[in-house]
Parts: sequence; C-alpha cells; structure tokens
Amino acid sequence: MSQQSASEVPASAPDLAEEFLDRTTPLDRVRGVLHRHPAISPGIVLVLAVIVFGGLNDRFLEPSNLSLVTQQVAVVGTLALAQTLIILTAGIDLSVGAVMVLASMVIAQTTVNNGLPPLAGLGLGLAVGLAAGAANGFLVTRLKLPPFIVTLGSLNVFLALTLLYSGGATVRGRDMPSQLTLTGETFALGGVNISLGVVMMSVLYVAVALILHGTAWGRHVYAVGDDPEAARLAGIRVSRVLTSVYLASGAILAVAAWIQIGRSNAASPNIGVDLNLDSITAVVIGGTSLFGGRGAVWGTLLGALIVGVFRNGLSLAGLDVLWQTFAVGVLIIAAVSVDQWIRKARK
Amino acid sequence: MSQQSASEVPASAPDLAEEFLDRTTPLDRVRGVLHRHPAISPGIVLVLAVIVFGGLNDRFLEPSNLSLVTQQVAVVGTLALAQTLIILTAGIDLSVGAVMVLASMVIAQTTVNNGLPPLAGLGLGLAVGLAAGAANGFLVTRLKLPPFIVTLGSLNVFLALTLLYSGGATVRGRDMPSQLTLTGETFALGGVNISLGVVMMSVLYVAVALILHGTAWGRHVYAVGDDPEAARLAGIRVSRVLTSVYLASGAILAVAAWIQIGRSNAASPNIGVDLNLDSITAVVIGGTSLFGGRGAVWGTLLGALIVGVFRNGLSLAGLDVLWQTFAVGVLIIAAVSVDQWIRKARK
Amino acid sequence: LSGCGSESDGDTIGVSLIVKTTSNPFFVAMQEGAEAAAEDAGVELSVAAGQSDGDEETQIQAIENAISRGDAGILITPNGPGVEDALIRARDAGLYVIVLDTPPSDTEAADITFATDNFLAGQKIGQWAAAQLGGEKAVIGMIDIFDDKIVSVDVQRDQGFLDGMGIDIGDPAVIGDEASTGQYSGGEFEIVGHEASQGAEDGGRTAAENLLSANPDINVVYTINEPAAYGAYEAFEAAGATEDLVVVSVDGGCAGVDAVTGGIIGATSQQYPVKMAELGVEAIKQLVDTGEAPETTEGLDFYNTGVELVTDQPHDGIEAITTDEAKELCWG
Amino acid sequence: MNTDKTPILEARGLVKTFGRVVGLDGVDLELYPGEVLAVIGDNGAGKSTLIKCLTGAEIPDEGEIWLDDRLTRFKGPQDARAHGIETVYQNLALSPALDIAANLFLGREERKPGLLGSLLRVVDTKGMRRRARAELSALGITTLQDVTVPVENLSGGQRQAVAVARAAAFGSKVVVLDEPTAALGVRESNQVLELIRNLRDRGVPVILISHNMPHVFEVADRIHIQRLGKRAATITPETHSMTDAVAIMTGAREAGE
Amino acid sequence: MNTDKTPILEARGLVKTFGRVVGLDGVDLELYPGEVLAVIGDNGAGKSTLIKCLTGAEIPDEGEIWLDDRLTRFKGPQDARAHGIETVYQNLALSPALDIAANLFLGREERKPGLLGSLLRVVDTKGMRRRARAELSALGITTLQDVTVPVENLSGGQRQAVAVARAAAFGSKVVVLDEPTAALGVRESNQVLELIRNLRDRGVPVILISHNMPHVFEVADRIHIQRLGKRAATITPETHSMTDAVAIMTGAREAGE
Ligand SMILES: Nc1ncnc2c1ncn2[C@@H]1O[C@H](COP(=O)(O)OP(=O)(O)OP(=O)(O)O)[C@@H](O)[C@H]1O
Ligand SMILES: Nc1ncnc2c1ncn2[C@@H]1O[C@H](COP(=O)(O)OP(=O)(O)OP(=O)(O)O)[C@@H](O)[C@H]1O
Ligand SMILES: [Mg+2]
Ligand SMILES: [Mg+2]
Repeated sequence: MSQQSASEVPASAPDLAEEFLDRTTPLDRVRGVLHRHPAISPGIVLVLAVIVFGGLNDRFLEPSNLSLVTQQVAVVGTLALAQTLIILTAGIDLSVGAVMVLASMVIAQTTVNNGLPPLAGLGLGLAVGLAAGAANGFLVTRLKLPPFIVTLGSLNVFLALTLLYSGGATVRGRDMPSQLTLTGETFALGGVNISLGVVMMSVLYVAVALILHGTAWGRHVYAVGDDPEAARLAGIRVSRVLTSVYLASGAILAVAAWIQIGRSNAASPNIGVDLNLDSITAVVIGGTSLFGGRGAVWGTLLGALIVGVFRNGLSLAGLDVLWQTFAVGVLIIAAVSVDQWIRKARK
Repeated sequence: MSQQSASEVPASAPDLAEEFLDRTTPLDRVRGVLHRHPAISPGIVLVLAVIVFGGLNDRFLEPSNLSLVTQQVAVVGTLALAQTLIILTAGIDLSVGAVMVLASMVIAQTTVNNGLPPLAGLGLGLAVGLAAGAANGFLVTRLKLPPFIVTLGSLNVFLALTLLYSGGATVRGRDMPSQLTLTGETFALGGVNISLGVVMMSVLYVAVALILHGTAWGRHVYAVGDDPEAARLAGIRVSRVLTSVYLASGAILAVAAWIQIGRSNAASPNIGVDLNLDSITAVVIGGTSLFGGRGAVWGTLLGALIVGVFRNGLSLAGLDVLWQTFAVGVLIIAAVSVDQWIRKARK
Repeated sequence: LSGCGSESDGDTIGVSLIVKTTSNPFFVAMQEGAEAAAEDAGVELSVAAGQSDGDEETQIQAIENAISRGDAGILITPNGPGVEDALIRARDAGLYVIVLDTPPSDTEAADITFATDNFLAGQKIGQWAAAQLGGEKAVIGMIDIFDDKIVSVDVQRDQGFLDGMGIDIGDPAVIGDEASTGQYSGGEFEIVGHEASQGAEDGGRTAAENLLSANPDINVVYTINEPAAYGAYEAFEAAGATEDLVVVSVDGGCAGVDAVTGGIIGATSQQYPVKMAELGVEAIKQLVDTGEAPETTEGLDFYNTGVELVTDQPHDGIEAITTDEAKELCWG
Repeated sequence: MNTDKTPILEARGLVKTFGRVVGLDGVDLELYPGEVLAVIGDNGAGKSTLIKCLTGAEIPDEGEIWLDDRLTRFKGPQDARAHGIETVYQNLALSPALDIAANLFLGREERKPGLLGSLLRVVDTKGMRRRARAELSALGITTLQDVTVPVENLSGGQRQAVAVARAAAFGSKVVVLDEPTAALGVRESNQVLELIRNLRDRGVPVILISHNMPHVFEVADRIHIQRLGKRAATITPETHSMTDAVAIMTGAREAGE
Repeated sequence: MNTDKTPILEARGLVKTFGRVVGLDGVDLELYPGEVLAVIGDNGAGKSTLIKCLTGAEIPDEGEIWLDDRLTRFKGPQDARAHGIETVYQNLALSPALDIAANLFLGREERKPGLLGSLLRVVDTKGMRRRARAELSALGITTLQDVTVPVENLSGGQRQAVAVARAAAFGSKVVVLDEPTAALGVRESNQVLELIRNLRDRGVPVILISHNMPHVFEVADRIHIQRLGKRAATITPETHSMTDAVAIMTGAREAGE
C-alpha cells in the first residue's frame, strides 16, 4: 500500500510518491497542502490581517508603519524563538522575559556603572543567559522537575535578582556606549526602515531553522519532544539534548536583551517582564504543539507578526484600549482554531 | 506474582496483599508510604514550614495569626480547587482569576447599582461562572483547542469584559447588603477566628474530594485526564466529562467570587487577577500532575496553605520584600523536588 | 536588607511600608527614603509590595501581616480601593494608617494621607502645554499605563492634563470619553488616541509609534510617567518628528529632570515620594513617642506633599521651578 | 456455514480514508449468531480500521452497518457498548493510573445499594473489586492477583489480560477482539482461545483479529480475509488450508470461491 | 551446544526491583557467539526487564554484565549501542512524528560529504532516505514503500517492521528482539525469522523474546526459560519438546537438567 501524509517535522521537500488510492475532495487537498507546510496557515492569517487592517486605515500599509511593526515585533519575536526551542521539547519557559531583563540590566550596568568595555558587558550578558539556561536545564534534567514549575520558580528568582542587582534603576541609552544601542539603529531598504535588531532576529531565525532542519541535533530535539522515552531507548542522550536546548535558548535570550536595549534605548527592570505569555502566544499561533515534537520556527515568526499586526492595526483603527484587549483574546482563539481545522487533514 | 504499588488515584484504603518478595530498605518503605498517600508529602512540608516560622517569630504561632493565614488562603484555595479539576483532565486554566473577578463585579453591581435582591445577584454571579466555564469547555471540547490557548484568550476577554462592565469602579462592602459580605464574617472556635469564607472553602474541598473519590464521574475525570483516547474507546463520553468539569470549575469560581467579596469587603476589578499562577502553584505543590489523571484535592489545599504560610511567615520574619519573592521561587522548586523524590518510589 | 530579624517587643516601633510594586523607580525611591528615615528614627521598617501594579490581594495580605506583626503604623500606596477595608481593620486594630501618593476613596481608610494631587499634576502640565503651543493647533497623543486595568493615577493624570489644556473631559473618572476634536484654551485640538505603555520605555515607544502612524502631525504628547515619555521621544526621534514637539510627563525623578534639561521632555510635574515616606515614618514615630498626630494641609483633606511643575521654558502665570531647582529635590 | 441465517451484525460497503490514506475501500462483513469470525490480513490491510468502524470508534466515510437487521449509526464507542458490543482494541484502551478493578468497570461503575447509591450516586468500590476478582479467576487469569494495582505497573501481557477480561465480562451481544493474544504467554493465549469458545457456546458471536494462523484455524468458524482495504475472500477452515489463507492474504492467489 | 566457548555476553545475578515489585531476582544469562538464544516465560516473568538491564535501558540494582569477557556497565542505551548491541524494545522506541528514514537513523545520522557535513554537521537526508529504502527492501519488507511517512501514520505491524529493520541494519555484535513478531502478519513474521537466521549466519548472535513456541523452536539454538523473575532452566530444542518448555515455564514441572 502506498501512503501519503507529510511529516510536520524537519522533513524538507516531501517526496511525493504516486498515489494509487486518492479519493480526496479539492478542500481536502487544500488542507493537505496546508498541513504539509504548516507555516502556510499562520501565513494566511497574517495576510488576511494585513489586508483587513489596510482596508480599515490607509496609513497601516505605509512603509513607515510596516517597518514599525517589524521593530515592535523584534524583541518578542526573539523571545518566542527561544520559547519555540523549549516548547519543541514539550517544555514551557515562563522565565524568558525575566532572563532577558536580567541580562539587559547586567549588560547595561557593567558597561555604564562599572566601566567595562561594551564587548565585555555583552559577554557578561551572554553568560547570564547561559547561566539561567543552565539552571533551568539542570532542574529539568537532573531533578526531573516539570519545566512549568522550574520556570515558574526561577521566574521569581530572576525577577528578584534583577531588582536586587539594579535597585530598580533605569540605565539610559544615551549614557551607554554606542555598541550597546547599535541594535536600535536603522537603515533604509527600498523606502522601508529596517533596524539592526530586526536583522539580528531574522538571522537568528534563519540559523535556528537551518540547524533544526539540517543537523542531527535538530532531529534529536524533535525526537526528545515527541517521546522522550522512545528517544532514550533509541540511544539519544535525552538529558544532554535538553540541556543544550536550555543553553541555546538562554543564549538567544541574551541576544534578545541586546535587541531590547537598542529598541527602547534603555535598560530598565520594568521592560518586558510581561512578555512571557506573549512569547508563548506567538509560538502557539505559529502552530507549534505545546505537547512537543511538532512545529517549526517559521510559524513562530509568523505568530509574532500576527500579534504585532493586530496590536498595531487595532490601535490605528482607533479601537478603544479595552476593546483591544478583548480583540487580542479573540484573535488568539480564532488563529488557533483555524490552525486546528487545517490540521484535521491528518486525522 | 504479587505486586505492590498503590494507585495515586481515587483508590481509598489500599488493600495490602501480602508481599512474598519484599526486599526494600526502610527508606524505600517510607517513600512507599508517602507515595501511597500523596498528600503526606506536602503535609510534611507544611508542618516543617510552620515549625520554622514559629521559631523565627513568636507571633507567627499566635491563634490570631494562624486564623489570618487561613483567611488569606481562602480565595486562592478556592481558585486552586477549580484549577485542580481542570488540571486533572490534563488542562490548565489561566482564566480562573479573571472569571472570579468578573463574577464578583456582576454580583456586586447588580445588587448595589441595579438593586437586585442579593440572592439574585449571587445567582447571576453563578451564571457568569457557569457561562465562562461553558465557553472554555465549548472551545476545548468542540473546537479541540488546547486549554492553555483557550484560557489565554478568554483571560483577555474576561478581563476586558470586567473593565467594560464595571468601568474600573470598586463597589464597597458597606454599600452591599450583608448577605454578600457574609463570607467575611468570623466566629471564634476555641480562640481561633474562623471566617465563613474559610468554612465555605473547606466544605467545597470535602464535597469535591468525596465526589471525585466516590462517584463514577470522579473516576471518569481521572480516566479522561490520564488518557483521553483510552477513555473514549472504553465508552466514556469524553467531551461530556470535560464540559462538566469546566462547568463545575466555573461554579466553584463563582463561590470564590463570593468568598472574595467577603474577604476584602469590596468587589474590585483589581483583586485576584494575578491569582492564576498562584492557583497553579498551589495545585502543583500539592502533587497533582500537570499531565493529568494523577493527584488529589487534599494536596492542593495543603499546597495553598504552604504558599500562604510562606508568604505570611517570611513577612513576619521581616525578610526584605525582594528576598521574599526570591524565597517563594525557591520554595516552589524545592517543594516539587521533594515531591518528585518521593514519587521515585514508583519508578 | 531592612529590618531583618525584627523582634517586635515593646521597645521598638514597627512600621510597614506597602508600595504598589517593587520594580517602579518611584517606589524604589520611596522605599529608600523610608529606610533612611527609619534608620534615623530607630524604627523597625518592613517593606511589602504588590506583585504587579493593581494587585490588591497581596497588599491586603501585607496589611494583615502588619497587624499580626504588631506594627505601630502602616504607610501604603494603595493599588486600589479594594484594600481600603483592610486598612479600616488595621485602624480598628490600633494601627496608625498613612496613605501615601494616592488619596483613598473612603476617608475612613486612613488616619491621614500624604499625597501628590495627581489631577493637579496633570493640570499643571496641561496648562503649560497649552501655553507652550501659543495658539497653534494641538494634535495630541495620550500615553497611559494600562489597557487591561483601570487605576486611579492613570485616570487622574490623563484627565487632569486634558482639563489643564482647557478641554472638556466629560466624566472625570473615564478615560477617552471626551470629544476627539474641538477647542482647547489656545485654539483647535485633535486627540489622536489613548495608548497603553505599561509605564515603561518599550511600551512608551510602541504606543508613540502607533499614535504617529495614525497621525504623523502629532505635536503634543502626554505621558503617564517619564520612562514612557523617554520611550515616546525615541519613537518621534526615529520618525524625525521631534521639531516643535511638546512632551509632558509626571514624576520628577532625577532621570526625568535630566530629560527635561536635555530637551526630551518639555515639562514634568515633580512629586516627592521620598518626602512622603520620610514624613510618614517620622509621623508615626512622633505619634508613638508623643501622641501627637500630623495634620492635613489647610483647605485640603490630605497632607499635600506638593507637586511642582519643572521646566526650563516657563510661561507667565504658570508657576514652575527650573531644572536646577528640581535637581535638588529629585529622587531616584 | 450459517449463511442461511440472518446476520446479527452486518457491514455494507464501508469506506474510511485518513487524509489521503485509504484505510477501508468498500468492505462488507457479516457476523452470524453464535459464530467465531476471524479477520486476517497483512499489516496495514485495514483490519483494525474495519473493527473500529464496526464498534463506533471511527465513523466510516461511507457504508452502512446493520445490527439485528436494523440500520445503525454508532456515534461513539459508548453507543456500541450500549448495544452489547464489547471490544478489545489493539491499543487496549486502559487508563494507566486507574487500578485493575476500576478499569474493568470503567464507564459502567456499579453504585452502592440503598440511598447512598441511588441518590448520592456513590460507587461500590469494594463490591466492584470483589466482582473483578471473581471475574478474573472465572476466566482463569492467575497472573493478576491484586486488583488494586494500577494498570501502568503491569507488563504488556498482563494489560492485555485485563482488556480481554473486560470484554468477556460485559459483552452480551458481540465480542470483538483485535489481536488479543499478541503479547500473551502460551498459557494465557490458550485461556483466551478457551474464552472465545466459551463465549460462542454461550451464544455470543466473536470477531477475532489475529496473525496467529494456528489460533485462527483452531477457533474460527469462518475467516474473513482482508487485503489492501478490501475483503479478498471469506473462507472456512474446512474448505481451505492455512497455506491457502496466507496465499489469499498476501495476494499470491485469488480466492477460489 | 556452545557451552565450551566463552560467552560473548554474560549476565550474573541480575536483580532489579521496582519499588516493592521484584522484576528480576538474580538472573544469569549467557549468549554465545553465533547463536540464537530464545527467552521465553509467562507474562510478567521479567523477560523485558532482563533485556532492558542487558542493553542499558535499565540499570540493574545488583549483578554484573560481561561483554567479551570484560565487566561492563552501561549507563544508558547509547552505551550498549556504541558496543554494537541493537535492541527492539517491546514498546518499539520510535519517534511518532519523525518519518521512517529519520527513525531508522535516529541517533546515528549520517552527515553530508565535504565541508557541509564535517564543518557544519549537515545531515544527508536524501542519502539516508536512499539507504533506508535499500535497507528495507534488502530485508524484504514490502509493506513500507514510502520512507517519508511519519511513523505515527503506520499500523502497529508496520511500526514493528521499522523497529526490526533498524536493529537488523545496525546490530554488529548482538541483536536483541523483544517480541518482534507480536503484531506482525504471517509473511512479515516469517521474514523476521528469516532475518534472525541471516544474522546468525553473519555471525551476529541474537536474543529473541517470544511467546510463539513454534517460532521459538524453529529458530532458537538454546532457550532460556524465565519464571517469577528467575531463570528456571536453559534447554535446547533438541533435548526438550514444546510441551516440556511450556511446563517448565508455567511451573508445572521442574527443569529436568
Ligand atoms: N489514524 C490514522 N491516520 C492515518 N492513517 C491511518 C490511521 N489509522 C490507520 N491508518 C492507515 O490505514 C491503513 C490500515 O490500518 P489498520 O490499522 O487498519 O491496519 P491493520 O490491518 O490493523 O494492520 P496491523 O495488522 O498492523 O494492525 C494503514 O495503512 C494505516 O497506515
Ligand atoms: N517500570 C515498572 N514499574 C513497576 N513495575 C514494573 C515496571 N516494569 C516492569 N514491572 C513489573 O516487573 C515484572 C516483570 O515485568 P516484565 O515487563 O519484565 O515482564 P515480561 O516477562 O516482559 O512480561 P510480558 O511477556 O508480558 O512482556 C512485572 O510484574 C511488571 O509488573
Ligand atoms: Mg491492527
Ligand atoms: Mg515484556
């Protein structure tokens, strides 16, 4: 018997063997295509949103506004990339925002207050991200605690550390050496202003996507998330893979801290602590399963863009702030419903 | 072969068949006992915490303070009870706090501003809780959306509705008929002041525990949480069970709203919105698995008390507020680690 | 690490400071002021805070814990009216309650209030902005704190600002119910929208970007606090729209005063959290020692710790202090 | 053998596709009263899908199911169960954290006698444990002595024994077994075969899916051979040999009917 | 038969308890070069636990494992794999969302040739798919034609075929199969038996757990009988009949050795 059904997993360019028993309706076939390329469905939602908001307010589609949306998405998009890695292993990280804030405070304070060279400060920020990842990873792999709990606990710890370390003080961008705020610089590309932070986020996405799809490590991440016991029995060092995922995500969070400093031209303990749920929202709207092992980083990027477009578009459309909250809630449910309907192709 | 290993599930009084192959160390045996009665381990943590804090500050053990702790725990304890039901079905409810607040505003405003009789107001509050549960349940069972997403979305919707409905205004207890603030009344029981809200919470716990352990519905809740496909094939109407769980939890949230009104002698859109994570923390510290199907409500009550005792005890001990945040983070991880160690008895 | 290992026996006086959150510099300053004053006065200070702005539940628990701890008094910046009943209980239990920063809606809830008049703070920057425009058309962007909570500071400053501009604010308890176009004291105005910022730089920037996209002609930006103002300015700078831009804010932290000096913010209303905290600690100490309670400012139902307009571009008839003066008084 | 009687359970033209995979491609099946019908076929031939459609676990895309000469539409496994059809699915459908007794009675818990049961709907845990023990020893299953052990602590074979015991205890009209002996030991397998015969003797017809040809030829009255989502043939152990059956199954030979 | 040679894999006094359940109670086992050793026993006798301890999937509480006359301690399945021991576990250990080819090469992905592979560690997806197809057809597994299908869409038997193919393709020193034919069709089962013989002919010893006595007696050189967590006897198909084996297994008779 010949079977057809594409993997949602790192499979690239699916081989299409001939089907001698194909009895599908056109609708099924569309769903099939969407299912084979899971990033299409959030892509469609995004395009629809852009069209609708463009219709509601002319200014929405102006290059300057679109460029703003990308800048608004850069930080949460980077956090969501780290979150995607964790969620692919069937984990969840409630501490991404807190780790980013801690790293950004360390970067800013060590360079501005302690006079370290900017590169050293960034290096220390990276060290903070890695240390936070290592701590979370240790608790998840060694003590076998559920990631939800680990990061719920470490969220509090990192928040307290940030405030204890910074004393709640904000470091202004104009006091920092220019390397730290570099990520906020923009350059024009065909009329659209692109910030270096957006470029960095995009580079990270491309790199992580290539690594996940192209390397053995990437496959092991999917395998571990899919069924850790099966992966263990197949000879994969599950703890090692998990630890490396937490470390990688910690490193990405350090980059997010840098992007964040450039974006708000400041390092403040108040910035971005609430971005945990936003990052999870982006991942889920992007079609990655919270049960692990299924999903792709492209979806996450689209998910982050969808949320960003919604927030910006609703605001341009002049909706009352409370109704914006309402609309974002409805969006989350609607976007995932559409995705779920498409995924029915599998069942 | 005879086997010994107790179910964590509604099994009462485990039959102890004879063991002809018992080769366990005393430590193993202690773990075995703890494992068979999963509420013991958070119980021990609680007793230890009480002893330690009693040593740090004399006032901690005074009856008035202990009675205070129970009152502080009443609202989050009730939310955590609703949360436990959801988590037992492998779900999670991020909207418990928002639903409670919405219900409390409806109860207060309809009686005070619209002049409804208090019973009618409470009835409307119950209707709000049930409606919220029905909405969440519908999205989870019909659209097959993950509960995390559904409640992440509905959280925003309920928050927005609360503010749109109430305009952000607080209704004061003295403007309400006494029935609404009844839950805040206290009576003395051997020197300790017990509030009616605490009594109501306790009654709810007893009722839910009896129902979960004693009825077919309770078993079905565990079965559905454990393996929904297996439950479906065994002839259980999974959607119906799930819907009933969301409805039951909505009803409990309405009671929580009432307790909340009495406790703070006010209905405010700002009270309790942040209690989502606290309620999940209580459930998890109480030993209920986030993967569903395993756990008991007693553990949740102990979990809520542990967090309450920690917050109160640390504060009486005069620890700096940031270090309190830090300590709560460490507590969450430590409490679950202890629990995990005990559960190793099973592996 | 304040007050560690407090043994509240009869000799030491215990005071609780309960702030809104631990992460806002305003409250950090307040905490530091209270700690310094407590050290001077020999008072045992315990600090507590809500988990986030608007979190009443945690503050209620902190009030109760203060009663349990046997403190002599409570200094609190309430997260909302929901905590007032607990304050009444504290007073019933014999604690002296001083509400800081935000006057309670129920006068029973506090023995006395040491506060900034937030509506007045808004009015001052509103009047200044109107004068600064000199009759030009005002295209106004409003940057508040929250879109998922309603808190009194947010409402009072927002509405005070519009009132100061001479705009009819409708219901003073509701943000955004005013007409979006009309006449202010100096001419025509247009309100582009109200956006939430979470009171932080990134939120301020995003809010300003969205407002700018909606209407690039914005020339007046009201911001809830200085971090939001700072972020908003970044957005205008990136868009090259800072010329003739009027940014006003409230707070008067040292960083905010610097921003006024640097031309980022045109004017800000300065508050005095440190003073509030110091006065509070001293008042309770004095009450215990001498039985003498502080009194409210004449003509007001609270003790006004004052609010001053800080700007280097003064206008006739609008009382203001310079940034040099403000630097002497600033916090953070 | 029973072809002149009316079938108790009959399927006509069942089609079931999974996305682009065709699991069933127009299958007919008849089960006559009091017979053991074996279903054999290669891996992926659609045997499990067939019985899932027959027992409400999957809804067929096309085709009809007749039960007792009445057109029936099962909306879920509980409907089939309500009609007295009990099934052991290939993946067993047990709740790992529940104990053996609770699994045996899952979905049809017995209530305590008196008001406690009727009004408060309290289940009779002790009674069910007692009945579970009785049921298991009646089936000769000795590998499960303590019915309070959670199913997750059992070996694969022990779990299968629990699932078979459940079906045998409650199947009143039809019992369907999907590879019930796959993980069972020799003795346990023989017990299951014995059980199948007992059911038939009690007048309960049985559908048995198995890859074990000796077993099939030992107990089956008729053999439905499934191939590539279709019924390739229906044979009897009298008319055909094991080699014939395997040849038809693998397509090496057309059915000689 | 091979008792004078030194065993390639030897276990001494293995004990493994799960909480209060004793899975293994002091088991010895010897595997000699080039032989097929069958392990039989009732459900719950500890067969799976035994091979899990032998292959690093479980760490025994007590006892020693000797590989090539060297005392060995496997810290995990990857250690056993590194020593050339390949195992098909009873629960198959496949990753449902990965496709067949990815599963076959899981944990030993091949890299692209050149810098892309050595420096950037890019895996050779196409090459592995090609090799997977070759591997499967070499094993005569025709039920799996498209190696890009995710394993979760396969029938139980198809999955088992994937797991067996993986072990056969990579086992260089010892291949361990825990009930490899439980869910397999007749033809596929025969292919697996054929495969076992091939492995033996290539000099790779095989440990086979099975409840299917005809299969066991068809391919095994020696038979290890496990009972109640202990080794009850080791017999050969020449010296004992199937009935003898079943009698020892069930405790009806002591081993007559
Ligand atoms: N849920 C599903 N999604 C996609 N394909 C499926 C699903 N269930 C079954 N199939 C496909 O349908 C076909 C028939 O599967 P089925 O399980 O009925 O086979 P079977 O005859 O029971 O095989 P086995 O003897 O291995 O159990 C197979 O090709 C299988 O891959
Ligand atoms: N993880 C575990 N936790 C608790 N008990 C276990 C565990 N694994 C196995 N056991 C117990 O150990 C004993 C031996 O199990 P094992 O799986 O080795 O049996 P087996 O001989 O492979 O049986 P089968 O033929 O049914 O596969 C059984 O009683 C089983 O219940
Ligand atoms: Mg099957
Ligand atoms: Mg086994």
